[in-house]
Amino acid sequence: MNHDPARADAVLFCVRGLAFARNDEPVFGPLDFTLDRGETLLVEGDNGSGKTTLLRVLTGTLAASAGDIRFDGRVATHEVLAGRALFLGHHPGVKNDLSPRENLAFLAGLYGTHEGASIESALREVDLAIYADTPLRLLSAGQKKRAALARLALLPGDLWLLDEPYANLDRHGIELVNALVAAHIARGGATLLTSHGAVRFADPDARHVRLALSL
Amino acid sequence: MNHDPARADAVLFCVRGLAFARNDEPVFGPLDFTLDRGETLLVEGDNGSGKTTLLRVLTGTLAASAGDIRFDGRVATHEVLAGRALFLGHHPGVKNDLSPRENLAFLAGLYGTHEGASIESALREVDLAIYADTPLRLLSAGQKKRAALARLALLPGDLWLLDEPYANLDRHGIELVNALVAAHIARGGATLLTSHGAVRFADPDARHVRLALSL
Amino acid sequence: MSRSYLPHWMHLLGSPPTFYRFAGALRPWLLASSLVLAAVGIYGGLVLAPTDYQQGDAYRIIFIHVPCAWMSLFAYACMAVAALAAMVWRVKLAEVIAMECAPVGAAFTLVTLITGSLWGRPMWGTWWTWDARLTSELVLLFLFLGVIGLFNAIEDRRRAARAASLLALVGIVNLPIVHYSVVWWNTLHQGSTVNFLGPSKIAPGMLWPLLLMALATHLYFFASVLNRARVGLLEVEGGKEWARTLVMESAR
Amino acid sequence: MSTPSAGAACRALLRREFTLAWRRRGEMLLPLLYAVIVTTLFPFALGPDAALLARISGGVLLVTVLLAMLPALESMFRGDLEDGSLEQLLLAPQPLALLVLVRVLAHWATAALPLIVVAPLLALLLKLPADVLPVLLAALLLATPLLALLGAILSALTAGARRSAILLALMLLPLAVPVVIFAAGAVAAAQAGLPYLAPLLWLGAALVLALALAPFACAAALRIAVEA
Amino acid sequence: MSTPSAGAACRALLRREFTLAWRRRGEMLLPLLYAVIVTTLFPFALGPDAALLARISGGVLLVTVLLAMLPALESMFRGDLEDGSLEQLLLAPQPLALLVLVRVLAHWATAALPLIVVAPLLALLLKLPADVLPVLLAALLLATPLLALLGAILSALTAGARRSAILLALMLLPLAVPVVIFAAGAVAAAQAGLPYLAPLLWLGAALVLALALAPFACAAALRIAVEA
Ligand code: HEM
Ligand SMILES: Nc1ncnc2c1ncn2[C@@H]1O[C@H](COP(=O)(O)OP(=O)(O)OP(=O)(O)O)[C@@H](O)[C@H]1O
Ligand SMILES: Nc1ncnc2c1ncn2[C@@H]1O[C@H](COP(=O)(O)OP(=O)(O)OP(=O)(O)O)[C@@H](O)[C@H]1O
Ligand SMILES: [Mg+2]
Ligand SMILES: [Mg+2]
Repeated sequence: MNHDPARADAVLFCVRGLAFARNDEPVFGPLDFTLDRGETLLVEGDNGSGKTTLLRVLTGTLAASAGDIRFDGRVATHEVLAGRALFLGHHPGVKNDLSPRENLAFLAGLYGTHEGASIESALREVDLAIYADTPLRLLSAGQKKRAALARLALLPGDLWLLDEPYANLDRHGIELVNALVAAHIARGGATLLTSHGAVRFADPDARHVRLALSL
Repeated sequence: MNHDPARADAVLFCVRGLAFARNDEPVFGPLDFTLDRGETLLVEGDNGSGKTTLLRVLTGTLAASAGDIRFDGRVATHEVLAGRALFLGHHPGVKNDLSPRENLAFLAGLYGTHEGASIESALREVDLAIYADTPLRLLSAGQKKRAALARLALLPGDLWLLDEPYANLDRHGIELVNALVAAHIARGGATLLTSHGAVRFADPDARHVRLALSL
Repeated sequence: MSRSYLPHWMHLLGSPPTFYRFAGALRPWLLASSLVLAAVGIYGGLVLAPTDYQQGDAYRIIFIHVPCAWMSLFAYACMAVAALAAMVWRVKLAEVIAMECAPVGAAFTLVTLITGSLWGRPMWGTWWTWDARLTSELVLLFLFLGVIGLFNAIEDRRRAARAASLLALVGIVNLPIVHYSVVWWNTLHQGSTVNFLGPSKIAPGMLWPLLLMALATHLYFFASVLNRARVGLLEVEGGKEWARTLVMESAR
Repeated sequence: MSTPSAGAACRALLRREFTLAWRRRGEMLLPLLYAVIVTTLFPFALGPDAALLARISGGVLLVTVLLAMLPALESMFRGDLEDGSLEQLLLAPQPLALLVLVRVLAHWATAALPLIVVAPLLALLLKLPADVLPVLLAALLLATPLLALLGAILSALTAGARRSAILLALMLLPLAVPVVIFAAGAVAAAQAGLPYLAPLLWLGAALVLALALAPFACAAALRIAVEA
Repeated sequence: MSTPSAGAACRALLRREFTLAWRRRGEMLLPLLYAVIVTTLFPFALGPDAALLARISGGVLLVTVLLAMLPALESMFRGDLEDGSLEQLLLAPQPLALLVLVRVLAHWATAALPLIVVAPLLALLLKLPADVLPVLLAALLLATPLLALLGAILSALTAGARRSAILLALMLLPLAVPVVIFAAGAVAAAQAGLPYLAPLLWLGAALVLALALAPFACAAALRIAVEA
């Protein structure tokens, strides 16, 4: 975790002494890391080590118990993050009664789309074109996951926060995630993703944060 | 898939010309395989290739459109399978409002326990001892998965049908599943498990069934 | 899939292509004869039959009401039998027939309710009361509708058919209630007047047209169910080659 | 590795159902509060006319209690279907019909019994004549499990279906009507000082029939439902 | 990559809500059938006395319609919370309060409006005097959105916590009572030929207040709920 206060305001995302405790028992210890445009940060940790919790703190749905989070040099409040951070959690945030297309249309309506991207293209990128209009409840586990991932190919947002994007995906699916991340980085975005390292992550020069089980 | 009619009645589990179609469109083609005590069968296939569907046909929750399934030489009806087959699906079949211990106690009440196994030991085997009494909804994704897996260490049953036992698990978790399967095999049980091959499966001499995407 | 328990003739008829041809051959005869009988019955009922000494001509609605009422029960019984076969042997044909009985039966039930309340206005001075016979008949209608609704609410045709069949079987309980309601409870609705074993409490001049109409409705019921079943079979068996060849022929 | 006796399995199931009900006592108490709300609101809605109130109280109470049951009925098996625990039940070594019966009775005990327990209180609120109360309770004790059993079949049938809720209501309406007619008939008769046994006996007969047949229908319906 | 206008976002949200409601028209129609069942059952429960029926019909109708809304209210945000789409709403670039308001109105349109549409039919079943109908409709048009907004706050508050339903019901009870009293008051007054405007105006004032404040309270409550 190369942490350098000088460029703290310059970097896109900067976390200092971040810690979270659930009724006084620490879930993850004080963390310091920066994440700049074009960078990827891989958060690794065993089951229960606090990856999901960390991401929820970063998105502001959980209040940190110590430390501060800065986005573009400003304290990362809801207003600052709104529309610029893209979150994909264990709970995919898609409706089982809607088709992939309808789900994407809704998200696009809220967040907008980045230039050159369309719902069709996004669905094609995740190989769901043929299932574009099938309600998610009729899709297989991996197809559901792809439907959730499709938003990455459609919505704008500088900072991606992905919680176990690889779960339930087959080999193609995993390469697909890596390709999406690579494209995002190339566009000058930043990505933070979690994994418990059972699946090897492509990007060689990605930096790592390891969370230890704090029992 | 070495299919040998001669020993069809001898083997524990024998599948002949098994096929499933939804409204006349095939999901997986005619399959033949046998699975005997002490054997493991790994069903590999991409997302949407029909692994989950196959398992649900084998458990009898879906009616096959062709072919027959024999268990101990008898047609595998509900009555024949009841209590002898153990199924673990995408939907873990545990209640989020109950603790791991309560969930296990319920399953043990229905299925019984195999000799020498106790709820405590099962929870210890999946490293959930400290979370034995926390409602599942407060556990992490991987911990939930372990709570579901714990039944494998507790309940009797000759035939295990596991749908993606590795999803959401960290390295230890994966080794843990492999250990459980190994023990089951050693006890003279049979295991059929699915995976889309992103995670490598331990047992070297396991046979494979590959499902192709039938579009 | 244990078809083996089936008697031989059921096997024969059970095979869709055979049934398709059989039904196609039988249907026109049934339809024609039912129309002829109905014509005679109507004539006998509305013209020849004597005027009722207390009801005047209002009673003549009996020639529609009663046959339809009987049919509503008969249709449900047929549906239930087919449903049983569908549940036990998983015979595709039985599933189709059970499902096709429902709309026809619902129609008869509806006519019964309508003619009944039309008749009730002059007789009882009200269109509707919650008398046991009327209520149970209404329940019968809801059961038919439930079967139809359930069948259409489930994507997979065969699963839908079996779910709906099960509902049909559950609903059998209502049949004796409809029939014996007049016996078990003191209802506004009159008790059984036509009696096939003993002498009927009805003028012979009224009886024979009534029976003709009853016969006609039965024949019509079979005709329309057979026809609907053929269409239904084509939908279920659309994939099979006999259906495709058949469509080819009809195209040529 | 002997499979547990049917009795043991039923106990395990009951324990699970009651623990769950306790964890979710919120949902469990909802019908209760619902009934309380209705009965407290009625006097307001009708204006304070004691005679009128007393006259309609019996009917109002029955309708309220029976209707307070409906929402819970509708989703009886939804949860078990969605989280996969239904499949675990189907694969269990015990006869499914038995397990289903236990399940339904547990549902009745958690969803309907509380209603019956507070019924006297509600009766008080609605100024129901005291001597009618026993008849009312008897009617409820017969009518509620009957509805629960019928509702179980229907909700099992519609569990996998698309427009499940509307279908359920469509089918439950005609079934609820006779039940209410008999129950209300008994109460009304008692309130008018007439013999009220006959309708209660009819309800009892129907209940016995349902207890004997419903579990099997329900089990069959569930096997179909999991195919979804 | 310009973020969409608030209007566009609201349209997207509305479209989603209505599509979902349509996909689940079952659940959407449940309160409807529910109300229909109640009103059809009442005549049996009370016996066929037209005068009596007409007298209580106004109150019965209001109570029925307002209570038919409760079950749906209770789970207003549950789904969004459990499948994670609530987090997507929170992170959206538009003001949360606005989105929440739209969400609640959509809920009203799908859960309450149908009830109001069938109200005249129900009024017919219950033999409500024709000249009272307009007042009844006005009362419903004011009372239902009011209840929806109040319910939204409470269901947001309790969405995260367990025991949600009971808390909600407990808090909704005191809030629902005055609403029903005013509405029923207006109808009763109209039925008695007295001036009925005042209670309606009170309802209207309360509604305006709720429209202005509830969304913010609701948004705050939701931010708390996701922390659970
Ligand atoms: C909506 C009102 C009515 C309904 C739903 C209704 C229903 C039925 C049904 C279901 C049956 C067949 C019973 C059986 O075969 O077991 C029947 C038979 C009959 N109904 Fe009605 N009915 C209605 C009104 C009336 C009225 C107003 C009359 C004339 C007073 C009437 C006269 C008869 C007669 C004479 C029979 C034949 C009885 C027998 O011989 O079995 N019905 N009705
Ligand atoms: N809502 C909650 N309430 C209380 N404790 C919780 C809650 N959610 C998670 N925990 C606990 O906090 C710890 C961290 O959970 P978290 O979900 O962040 O782990 P994780 O790294 O995401 O694990 P996994 O790899 O299994 O997803 C775990 O021990 C878990 O039991
Ligand atoms: N209930 C259903 N109704 C209709 N189609 C379905 C249903 N469930 C699955 N399918 C389709 O059947 C195919 C096989 O699904 P299945 O879940 O068996 O795949 P899978 O191999 O388990 O995939 P995954 O690895 O993602 O779990 C998929 O194309 C899916 O869209
Ligand atoms: Mg996690
Ligand atoms: Mg799968």
